[in-house]
Amino acid sequence: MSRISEHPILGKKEEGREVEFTFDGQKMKGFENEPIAIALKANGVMIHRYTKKEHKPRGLFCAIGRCTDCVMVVDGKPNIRTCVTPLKEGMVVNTQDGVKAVGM
Amino acid sequence: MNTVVDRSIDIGEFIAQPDDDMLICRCEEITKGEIRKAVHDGMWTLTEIRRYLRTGMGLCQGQTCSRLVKGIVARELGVSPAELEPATARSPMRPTEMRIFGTEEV
Amino acid sequence: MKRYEVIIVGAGPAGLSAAIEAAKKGLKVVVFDENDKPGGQLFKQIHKFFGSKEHHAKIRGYKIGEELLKEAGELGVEVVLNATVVGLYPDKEVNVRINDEIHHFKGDTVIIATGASENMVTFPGWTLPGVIGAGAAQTMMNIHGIRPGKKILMLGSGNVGLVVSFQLLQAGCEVVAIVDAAPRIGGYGVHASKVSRTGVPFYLSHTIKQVHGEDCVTGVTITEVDDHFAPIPDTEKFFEVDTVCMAVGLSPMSQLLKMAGCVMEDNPKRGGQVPIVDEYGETSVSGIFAAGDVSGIEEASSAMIEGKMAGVCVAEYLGYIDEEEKDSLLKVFDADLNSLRQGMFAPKNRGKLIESTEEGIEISKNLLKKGYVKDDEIERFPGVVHKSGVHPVIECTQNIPCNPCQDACKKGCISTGKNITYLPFVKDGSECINCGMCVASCSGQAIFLVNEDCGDGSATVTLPYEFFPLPEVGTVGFGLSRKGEKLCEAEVVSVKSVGAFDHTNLLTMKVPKEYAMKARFFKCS
Amino acid sequence: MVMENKADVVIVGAGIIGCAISYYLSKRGKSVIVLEGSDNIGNGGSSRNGGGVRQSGRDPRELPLAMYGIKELWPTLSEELGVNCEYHKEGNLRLGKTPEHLKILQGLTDRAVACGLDVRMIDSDEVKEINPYLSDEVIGASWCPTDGHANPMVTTLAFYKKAREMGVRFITGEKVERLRKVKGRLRKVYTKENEYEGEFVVVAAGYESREILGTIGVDVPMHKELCECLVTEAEPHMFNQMLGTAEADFYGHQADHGSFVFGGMSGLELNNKDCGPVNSPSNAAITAPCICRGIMKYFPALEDAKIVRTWAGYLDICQDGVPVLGFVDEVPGLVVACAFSGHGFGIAPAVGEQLAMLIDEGKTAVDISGLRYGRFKAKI
Repeated sequence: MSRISEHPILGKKEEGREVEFTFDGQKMKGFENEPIAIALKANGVMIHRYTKKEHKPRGLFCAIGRCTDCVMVVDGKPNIRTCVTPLKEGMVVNTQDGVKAVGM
Repeated sequence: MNTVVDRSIDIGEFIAQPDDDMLICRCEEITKGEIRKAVHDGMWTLTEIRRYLRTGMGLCQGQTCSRLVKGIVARELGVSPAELEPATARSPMRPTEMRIFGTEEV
Repeated sequence: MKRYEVIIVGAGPAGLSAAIEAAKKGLKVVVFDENDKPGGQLFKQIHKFFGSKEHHAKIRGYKIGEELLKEAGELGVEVVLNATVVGLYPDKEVNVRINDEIHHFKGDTVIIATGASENMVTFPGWTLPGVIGAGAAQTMMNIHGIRPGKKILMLGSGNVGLVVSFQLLQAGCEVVAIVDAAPRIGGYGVHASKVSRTGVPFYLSHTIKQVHGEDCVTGVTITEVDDHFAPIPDTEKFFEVDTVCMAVGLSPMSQLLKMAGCVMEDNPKRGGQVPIVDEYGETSVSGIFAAGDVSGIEEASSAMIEGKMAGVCVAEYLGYIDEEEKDSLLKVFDADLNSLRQGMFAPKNRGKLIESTEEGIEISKNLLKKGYVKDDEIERFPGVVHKSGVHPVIECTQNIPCNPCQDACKKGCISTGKNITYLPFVKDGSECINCGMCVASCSGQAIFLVNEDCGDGSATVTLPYEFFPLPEVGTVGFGLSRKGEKLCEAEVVSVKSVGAFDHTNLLTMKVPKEYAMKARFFKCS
Repeated sequence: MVMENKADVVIVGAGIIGCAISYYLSKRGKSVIVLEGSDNIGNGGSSRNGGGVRQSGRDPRELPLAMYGIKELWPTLSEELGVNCEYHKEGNLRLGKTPEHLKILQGLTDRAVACGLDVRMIDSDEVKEINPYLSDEVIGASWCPTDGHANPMVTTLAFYKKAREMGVRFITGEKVERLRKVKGRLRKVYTKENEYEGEFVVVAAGYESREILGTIGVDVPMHKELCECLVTEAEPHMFNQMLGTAEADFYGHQADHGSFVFGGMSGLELNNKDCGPVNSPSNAAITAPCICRGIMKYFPALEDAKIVRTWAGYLDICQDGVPVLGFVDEVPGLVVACAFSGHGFGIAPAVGEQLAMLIDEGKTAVDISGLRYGRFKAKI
């Protein structure tokens, strides 16, 4: 488990409500309003997308919405910066392939 | 800057390097070799490189690669990176949906 | 169109400080920030800051952020979050995305305090998932409470690389190595030492040859480089890691200023593209100011002072204070800023090899190369003294502008002398009462309380300990050297955690007396 | 080494027009020097336009050039220059939503047909067949199947690259201050530090041509207007047509890259505040949002497309809306190519090729007589 249950300086983190979302059709759990990328990380997901030209895997890189490497298809919309987009109940998150969802 | 630059000055031949396949612009997937080659095609400014190859024109608008591209172009031209004028900054500073960009509160 | 007297872009240390100062003078202030939380990078800074009282020394970054926010709120500053400034147009028109709309605002003045973005370097495999920026690591663990990885290699030995490495350890990650192509450690020696003593090795004059993995990082190979940064054959070392973290410097995020038509320059000393500003931050466009990292990479502490300066200038620009008042305020801020810009890490010394301290003591070469001061080198520094009974041993060996230790000791045992950058020393004839305040207040975690001879063949060493789990009294483990190597058996004899220590626990271990001046960390067996 | 500052032809301006002329001249064996005032090749309208390669909607005086270019030059241009210019000849739709719109479109269509262009009015069903992503509110369009688009930045730089390879000397940061006649013929071009000499001097410097030509007593009646463009993130491929509307709300296309490039104006341009230098004007805060609204009226499907960049550029608008091209009788040696009025990109290869021919042979294959300098007269 990669979540830090208790931190020596920051103590225990106040988490939001636990919500369910799907990643590539698979049900996963995360905390409401945390970035989608963090919920994915907690579930062990590393690959967010494959690039258009070279079809190479990419994941979280800057984590603050600047580099746009972590974009995915969220609720059908491509190029969503998952590191700054809050997770909501029932969200449908898909690995992005080029500019579409994988398999689309 | 406006300094007089004769684009026919000899900057030497393009010589392949072992790391030419290194990806530099992560968004548009442009390699070091493509950037170096573009310099030999006559693209001597960062603006020309960007228009010719699309480096820094992807989703992140050059946040990650502009400094790297600058270094490569400067080395190829034999000048200091500080001499190269960076490409213009353009709004919007973050990708913005058309629906939102078109909804104004003046 | 809605108009503000001052629009501030960025609610980090510079922006908030500017807002506070301007609001104090009666201006109507708005601060826009694209993030959902204010404070910029301050909330990721969980270490104690350097400096003196005026610079919020020995306070952790995130607490400074909380203080600034509280003060701004009390003064009626409007902080608008999730507000992305998409453009700065002619006539100081600011377009801001708020929710699903673009709002147009005009500012009589505008202060740009957008901070910096991280630099990156390339190596084969640098685009693989698992290669991340140091800022990303901080965001993940200190904001979102998640570990960036299990086993991590850090590239970069500047303060960011060192501080983030320590934070990774605090978050429960393993840091397998800190690597830097430079021949010397770039950050403060004390930051390096606190990482080193936990056992993290430093590889200076090394670079990443390749990051391995198909879908994500599975390992990394580093190689030694020569004076021209060319790889030396047959010096490769492999580490099995799942994460590679890059901390290779910052660049000013100055795009808005460029868009607004401010005259810019490429200034390597300031970290890249910066606006040309006067000494108080006004750009070439009248009424547009820049403060903090956006006008030159420095520390959060200096960003806060630059912010205050811009706030005062804006107040004068709009007639809320007269020039005389402005000048007298700026004089104070100038002095604060100058005291921060002293010492061997001052901006003016960037890139210089400094071989001896201001006191004329030779700097530890091992510290610069390996991250720790060797046993035979430590004795030459003024804070390292031998006395009977418990006494402080101050392993502060570089001139940095910092003095909380001298304020911490109620008995007046410690002094930095007349200059804030001088190395602290233990005053003759002073009496240590073993209260531990000096240990907890040292932002560099460089002070230890040592009883070199307890009379039974043992010694005790009290050290700052900011990790979980906190060992209990009676735990037997090992005393580690400054390099992080097992030296001897050690037993925890006391663990103190009081509010005044602010999460810096004081762990006292008992070691054989020959290790009193050698054992500097405790590790459970 | 002191370079000889003499050539057969000196061209002022390294936009797509200057670059194209230099390439075709060099193909004809002429030596050429191109002087560019800014630091970048193609820094004006050449890299700021929407990329249309159109014949429809053109004035009859410039239509022959447009048709010639599309027939003879564009299809093989990428191959010829060795760079993919992303040319697509898959039609231009000019859209209408109201009967008034259709009236405007019908007028344009009638005029083009009279000049021999294959363009016709189509109904909403046919529009949907060509481009299924358009709003249901579109009731008709004019359709010119041989129109298209290309990448203006790359095309400009491709002409430059090829011309440079062939020996054309390009000098950037070399702002021309003055032209001078020597012994009855325009020969000399002065910059701040240097002078250049040619048998012919071509002025192709966009709006700045006016000031430069003024130094030799030639005045082209034109003004500048700020036009803006925006580009979205890459999207899945949708269509290859060039698009416009009867009311000129926007124009644009989807590039090979996947991004949409659209241009337009706010309507306040004529009297808007000066947005700064010709080579790097700033955007007006209200224009790009206005273009977005224009697009969404016709393309609701694009409302979630994210805009990554906007930019502005000046159009060099001629009094009568068509360029000034060719010799100026009263100043032997002078060739003018300016005042393209916002539609120079599509005809650039044809202009380059024909002006090179004019300089070399004294005549053109395509009739450009309606575009000559001497055409401007008072209204009564």
